[in-house]
Amino acid sequence: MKFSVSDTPIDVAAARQAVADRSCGALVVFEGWIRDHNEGQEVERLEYEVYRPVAVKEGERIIDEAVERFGVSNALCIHREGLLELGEVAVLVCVSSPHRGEAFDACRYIIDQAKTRLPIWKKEHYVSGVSEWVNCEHCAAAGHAHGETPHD
Amino acid sequence: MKFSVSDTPIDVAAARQAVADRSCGALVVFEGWIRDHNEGQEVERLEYEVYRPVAVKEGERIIDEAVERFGVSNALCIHREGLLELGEVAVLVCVSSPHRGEAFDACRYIIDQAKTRLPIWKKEHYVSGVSEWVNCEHCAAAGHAHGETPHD
Amino acid sequence: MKVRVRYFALFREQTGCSAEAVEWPGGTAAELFQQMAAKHAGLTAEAAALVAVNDEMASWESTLSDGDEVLFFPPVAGG
Amino acid sequence: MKVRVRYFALFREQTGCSAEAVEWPGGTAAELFQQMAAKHAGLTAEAAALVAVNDEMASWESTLSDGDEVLFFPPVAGG
Repeated sequence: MKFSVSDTPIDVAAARQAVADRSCGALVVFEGWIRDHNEGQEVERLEYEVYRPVAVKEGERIIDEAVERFGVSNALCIHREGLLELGEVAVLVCVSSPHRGEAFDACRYIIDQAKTRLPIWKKEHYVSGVSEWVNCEHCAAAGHAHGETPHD
Repeated sequence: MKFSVSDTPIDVAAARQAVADRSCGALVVFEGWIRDHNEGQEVERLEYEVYRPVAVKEGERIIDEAVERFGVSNALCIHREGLLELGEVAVLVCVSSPHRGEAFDACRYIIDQAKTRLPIWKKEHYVSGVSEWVNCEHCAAAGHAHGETPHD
Repeated sequence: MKVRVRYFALFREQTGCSAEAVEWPGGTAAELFQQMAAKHAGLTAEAAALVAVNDEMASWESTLSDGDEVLFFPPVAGG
Repeated sequence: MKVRVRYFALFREQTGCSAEAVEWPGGTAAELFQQMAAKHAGLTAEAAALVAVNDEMASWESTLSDGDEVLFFPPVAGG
């Protein structure tokens, strides 16, 4: 399974090992962490809702696209679901390849696409006691066409 | 020490931990591994010679440049020295940042610059018994001006 | 025709409902959303919302068939 | 004037020497390299070679001073 959803902490070392390959000279890893703030509010914890049937299918498709487009050897992505604490890994992408250029490009492609195409939502719970579904930063502006400019 | 040279195996998990930061939402890691082949020859092991006084000074400079240019929060780079076996980590770059774009750019900048500016040389020992100092791939072509097009 | 509609995250909270059966004359996914927005006062269209039909991502312009399960996804925010 | 010259990796193997003291009339780092290449038959100039003076990266066009330690780096290949 190249794309998976996990309701327990992501084992980064195991994932890295899973893409290790003696024909590869490069590994690029991206980790998305739970930050202690977002748009001026202090975050206490975060909750991810994932609609697995579509997320997994579309996640696998994104990885296949990256492998085909950039010619990397191995790629995987794991996304968390449920309640996460500060500092936890929310999403992990690992890509290995003979050379580094493709590995960087493929890793970035996968996380950019994952953020705009997968049915995953986050609800931030603030220190103030309030909680809120988070739209991507740029969507707040009315009429923003999603997917044109991937962003955090 | 943001840049360091190690004559023992690189502890990837510890390095990752060293750049962890609750104000950061993104970590990008690059690992360079010893491949089992290079330009058609089967590699058995590899030896890095490092001139530490200049490598460390210039390595720190590269990291400072990356932090200033891309505005990332934390960055480090560790390079191995001495004899390495297949599959070992030869070089590690870790960059953390509030958002992912800068982290990707800074990580790539650091490894690109490290490969062209640091006094580090590798000698490959082939299965055939022969060993050879390795020039970067593109330098073989006479007159190649180094540093213009960073590459693996 | 009959379709099944499912709401996720913000849309579920806006409608107060996670799934419902809908009887309607037929049309596109966008038209169905408009009809549901007329029914549920809180449900508001978002430029970045996505739609899936029978667990496959779909276009808002795709025409629905009898028996389809239509998933309304508010703007996604993974990672 | 007197300078100290150090050779690394391939250059050390080409000259069979890791360091030597050199007495010469003075000039640029590039000129010193040419003189050393004339002395050591095996030492060949490489477009991608680098030079450092007193442990700081330098330009091939920099003028050397008496007592400098000049480091000749063959094309680097880290990572």
